[in-house]
Amino acid sequence: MNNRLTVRKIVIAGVLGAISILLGVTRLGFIPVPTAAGNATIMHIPAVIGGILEGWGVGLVIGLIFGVSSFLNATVPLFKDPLVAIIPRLFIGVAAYFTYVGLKRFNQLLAVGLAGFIGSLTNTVLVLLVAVLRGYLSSGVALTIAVTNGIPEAVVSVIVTVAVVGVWKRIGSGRQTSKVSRGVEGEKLDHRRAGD
Amino acid sequence: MSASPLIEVKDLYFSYRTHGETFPVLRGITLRVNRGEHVAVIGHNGSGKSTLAKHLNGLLLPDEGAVWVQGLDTREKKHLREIRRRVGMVFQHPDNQLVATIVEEDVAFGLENLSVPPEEMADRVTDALRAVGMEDFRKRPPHHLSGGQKQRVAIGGILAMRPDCLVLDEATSMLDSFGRKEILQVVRRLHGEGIAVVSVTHHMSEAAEADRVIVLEKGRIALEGTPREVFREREQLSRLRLDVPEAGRIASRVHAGHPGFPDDLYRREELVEAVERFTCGKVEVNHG
Amino acid sequence: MREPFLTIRNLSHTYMKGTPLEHVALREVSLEAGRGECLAIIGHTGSGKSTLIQHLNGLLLPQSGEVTVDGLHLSGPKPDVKALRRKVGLVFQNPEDQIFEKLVGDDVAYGPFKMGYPLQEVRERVRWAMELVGISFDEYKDRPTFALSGGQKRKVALAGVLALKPDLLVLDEPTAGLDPYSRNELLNRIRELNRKEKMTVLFVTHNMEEVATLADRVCVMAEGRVAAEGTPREIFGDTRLLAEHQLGPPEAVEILHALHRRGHPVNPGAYLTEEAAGEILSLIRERE
Amino acid sequence: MASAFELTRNMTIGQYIPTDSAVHRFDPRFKLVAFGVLVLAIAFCNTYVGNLFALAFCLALFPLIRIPVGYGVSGIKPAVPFIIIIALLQFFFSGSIAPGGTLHFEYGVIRITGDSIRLVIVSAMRFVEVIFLSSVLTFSTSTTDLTRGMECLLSPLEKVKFPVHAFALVLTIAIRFVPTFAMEMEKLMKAQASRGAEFGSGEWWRIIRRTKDMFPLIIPLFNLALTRAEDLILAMESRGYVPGEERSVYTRYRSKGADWGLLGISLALAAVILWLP
Repeated sequence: MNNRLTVRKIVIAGVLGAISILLGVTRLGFIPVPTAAGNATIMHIPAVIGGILEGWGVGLVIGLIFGVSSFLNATVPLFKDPLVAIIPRLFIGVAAYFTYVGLKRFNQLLAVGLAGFIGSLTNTVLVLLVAVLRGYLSSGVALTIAVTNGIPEAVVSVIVTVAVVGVWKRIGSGRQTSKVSRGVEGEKLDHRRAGD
Repeated sequence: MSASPLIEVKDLYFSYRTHGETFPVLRGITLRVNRGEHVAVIGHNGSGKSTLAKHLNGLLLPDEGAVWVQGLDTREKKHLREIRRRVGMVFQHPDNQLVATIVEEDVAFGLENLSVPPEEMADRVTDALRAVGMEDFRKRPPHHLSGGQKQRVAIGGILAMRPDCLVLDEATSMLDSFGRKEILQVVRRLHGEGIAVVSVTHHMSEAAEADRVIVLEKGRIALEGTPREVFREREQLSRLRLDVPEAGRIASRVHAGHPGFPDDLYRREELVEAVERFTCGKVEVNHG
Repeated sequence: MREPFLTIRNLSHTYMKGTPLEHVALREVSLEAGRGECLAIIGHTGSGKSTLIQHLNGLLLPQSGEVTVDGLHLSGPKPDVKALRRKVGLVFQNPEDQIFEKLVGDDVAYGPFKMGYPLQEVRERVRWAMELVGISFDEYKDRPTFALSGGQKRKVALAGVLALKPDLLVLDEPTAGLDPYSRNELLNRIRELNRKEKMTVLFVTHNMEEVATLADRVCVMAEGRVAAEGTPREIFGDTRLLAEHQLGPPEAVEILHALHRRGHPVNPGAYLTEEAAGEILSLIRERE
Repeated sequence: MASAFELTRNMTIGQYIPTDSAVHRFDPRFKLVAFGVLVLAIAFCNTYVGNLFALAFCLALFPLIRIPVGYGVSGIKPAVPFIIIIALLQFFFSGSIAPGGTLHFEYGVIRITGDSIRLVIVSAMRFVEVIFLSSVLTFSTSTTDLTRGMECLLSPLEKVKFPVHAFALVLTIAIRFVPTFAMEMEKLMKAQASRGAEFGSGEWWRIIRRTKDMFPLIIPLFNLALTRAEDLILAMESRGYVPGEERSVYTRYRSKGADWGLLGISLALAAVILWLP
């Protein structure tokens, strides 16, 4: 992927940035799974997806939008500190991009999944790191949050990233027959490989 | 009219490529659009009409053949901005073509791209908004507007660039009948002021208002001529899964019951006039 | 006396009550629909149509007034929304946007699975629904959804709602944005659902051609009120009503209205092509 | 439950309230700089007096932008539980970070020192101050002005090949599409609910299952956004946009004396905050 500025990059960064803001200002950005916070956020996923689809620059800009909007909308005091809210978020999409590019020649889907995982962990780890450096949290608390919050969130991120990018890039995966086809006997199933 | 055409398309071939497969879409299109002319392009889904429209201002470039806008070849990158200024395009989805967060900024977007000096921009934005009847909405955000109003803003953004030709790529298909009327009125007026219009449409009544109709089928021109010449070919049209305007259907039924009545009327006004002629004419005879 | 299938009495709804952004969407609306009827609701954006239909599926609950669907009252303190959603299928505008499964069969099966039916039952429902909208179950169930055309996607989305086997089907702008061919096909399918499967159909539309082909009865809404109600013939025949609410009637009606304005004694409510032609013929013959 | 779907109407992106106060009319570039200066000063202020002073003038800003203080203060309501939780965490566990001052209490990892108590109070105050400040900024400046203002401020970076304009355009597009996507999202939620969807049900420990429950919303939302992006790309190209090329700018800001005054005052305030004992 070359790093020339294109209209496509600008627009994709814009619409994914919009989703990131939207997820932040509504409660849709949270999936109720067990974490220390009571739910996992998916607000960083647009940055991951932007990084995978259009490169690290786009990932970085979406991360910036996510950071600024989480700074402006923060109800958690931690994120009312611009250093905590913004700086770590810049690296989400960048990390996702390099993970994806590094692994995509082995297996597209694996690369996308791991990009989702690494992108999400980048968010957790860097936010907590800056929070500790800025003196909001002790390292013990940070480590606990990293494990209890970061891991489930990264799992959620993998699932969502794979689903969205899989559909968009038409990377074939999993079942090629629908659930209603199962157990249907004597029927020839029409297998049409998705994508490649 | 026979002088240099506004747009000239010659032997245009184009294929889409996705996932290693090639789908030919346009296969040898040759046409001209003259200054101030209104051309309608019709054809069912997949006939290639939108793809053709996107060639007219260099959004897509021909695989073979060429497209010239007033002599400028769309394949030459240095001409692209000038070509796009001369040939403006309005798309189908009203929501997906406005860029800015307030109406006036959106209208100015194209001017900014042309590096128009700021002092001049304000006037051109005002003029364009007035031309599409949206001056009262100048400071509004786009999501407060109806579909028809958004399309008018989109047209305004193009008018501000002072184009020679307006390409409408199914610009009314997402609108309700009211919104459609708004747009058609604006377009009719612009055409009256000398701007050429190319409208890609599903609405046969819109096509009936054009100077010339081009029917596409599988990437080739299947029929071309005045609305009357084209809509007369009923069998071929129905084979292409295309309709005749309702006015035309009514006229032919009247013709069937009363052979003296013309069966090749396609505009509402034409039909109404003809009925007037038939009834009033007789009235005069009766009195005389 | 037989109870009507759907009864709405004095229904009012205000958005964001008690805030500066308060907005009254429905004012004392009363409406009835008999079992097996096809009712069209027309009116402008902001006339309250979509607020009204959301009450039919429990997405909004009555703030005041009553809604009863097939004996199920929705005005009580704890209405059975789940039971209601089995009775009423709601198809939103551009329903193809809501498709999310990779394979057609899975997407259509989503609703029935959520309702907790066993696999066998789900499969039968999916087959039934897909065949109803004209998409072969065997051929399409394992196709990827992204490979479908716009018209097919809309049918799949419709099948996804039909698979719940609703007694009442509510559609918001069912054919908006479709090409004429897909539009006609979809309208025919909906008509079959209504006539053959005896499904009660209620649809919101801006498109008067749609009203003309489908509806038994029309309800015109304006500013949150029911402004008029009647058969399509009565509504289209009312020149003043159409002008007042800026409803663009079918082209045939517009032609007849134009003749009517010029003093010809035609019935402007004759909205079918043959009827309109008949009106004109008798006009011409009368003068002979 | 009915109101669960009313997304668009409750959404606050850009909380601009056009009361047309003097602050509203300041040049957005200067407002942004003043905001930045003050936020930074607050972020580095560790004293009680400094923070009390900052809190006082933040509150005083609300009458200045003609918005009732009560309304402005209500903005921190949703944050209160978090402030308390964080304060408690810091109270018990931050002794190791701020070991200075008298040691009041120690038991295992729990260590309460004079400094840690100050840290708790000061960071809660800082938080409240920044909330007030950003409310004042967003109440008095439209998102369009904010974006344009930022673009102007960053424009010197064009010289080092940083694509400032493209960045501003990304922001504009993002802001432009938030309400559109919110409406689409509302429609999606309703449509899927009609098909029997329930979001976030099932056993709490089944992460995969609960995530997949959100698919009917998330996947169409991303698809919609990416599909719309394709259209928008064409529309922008067709209007002659070429990234990185010379363009002119429609909205121009001209600084007035008052704007420089604003900057001066905020610098003075920042100095006071930092130098107070």
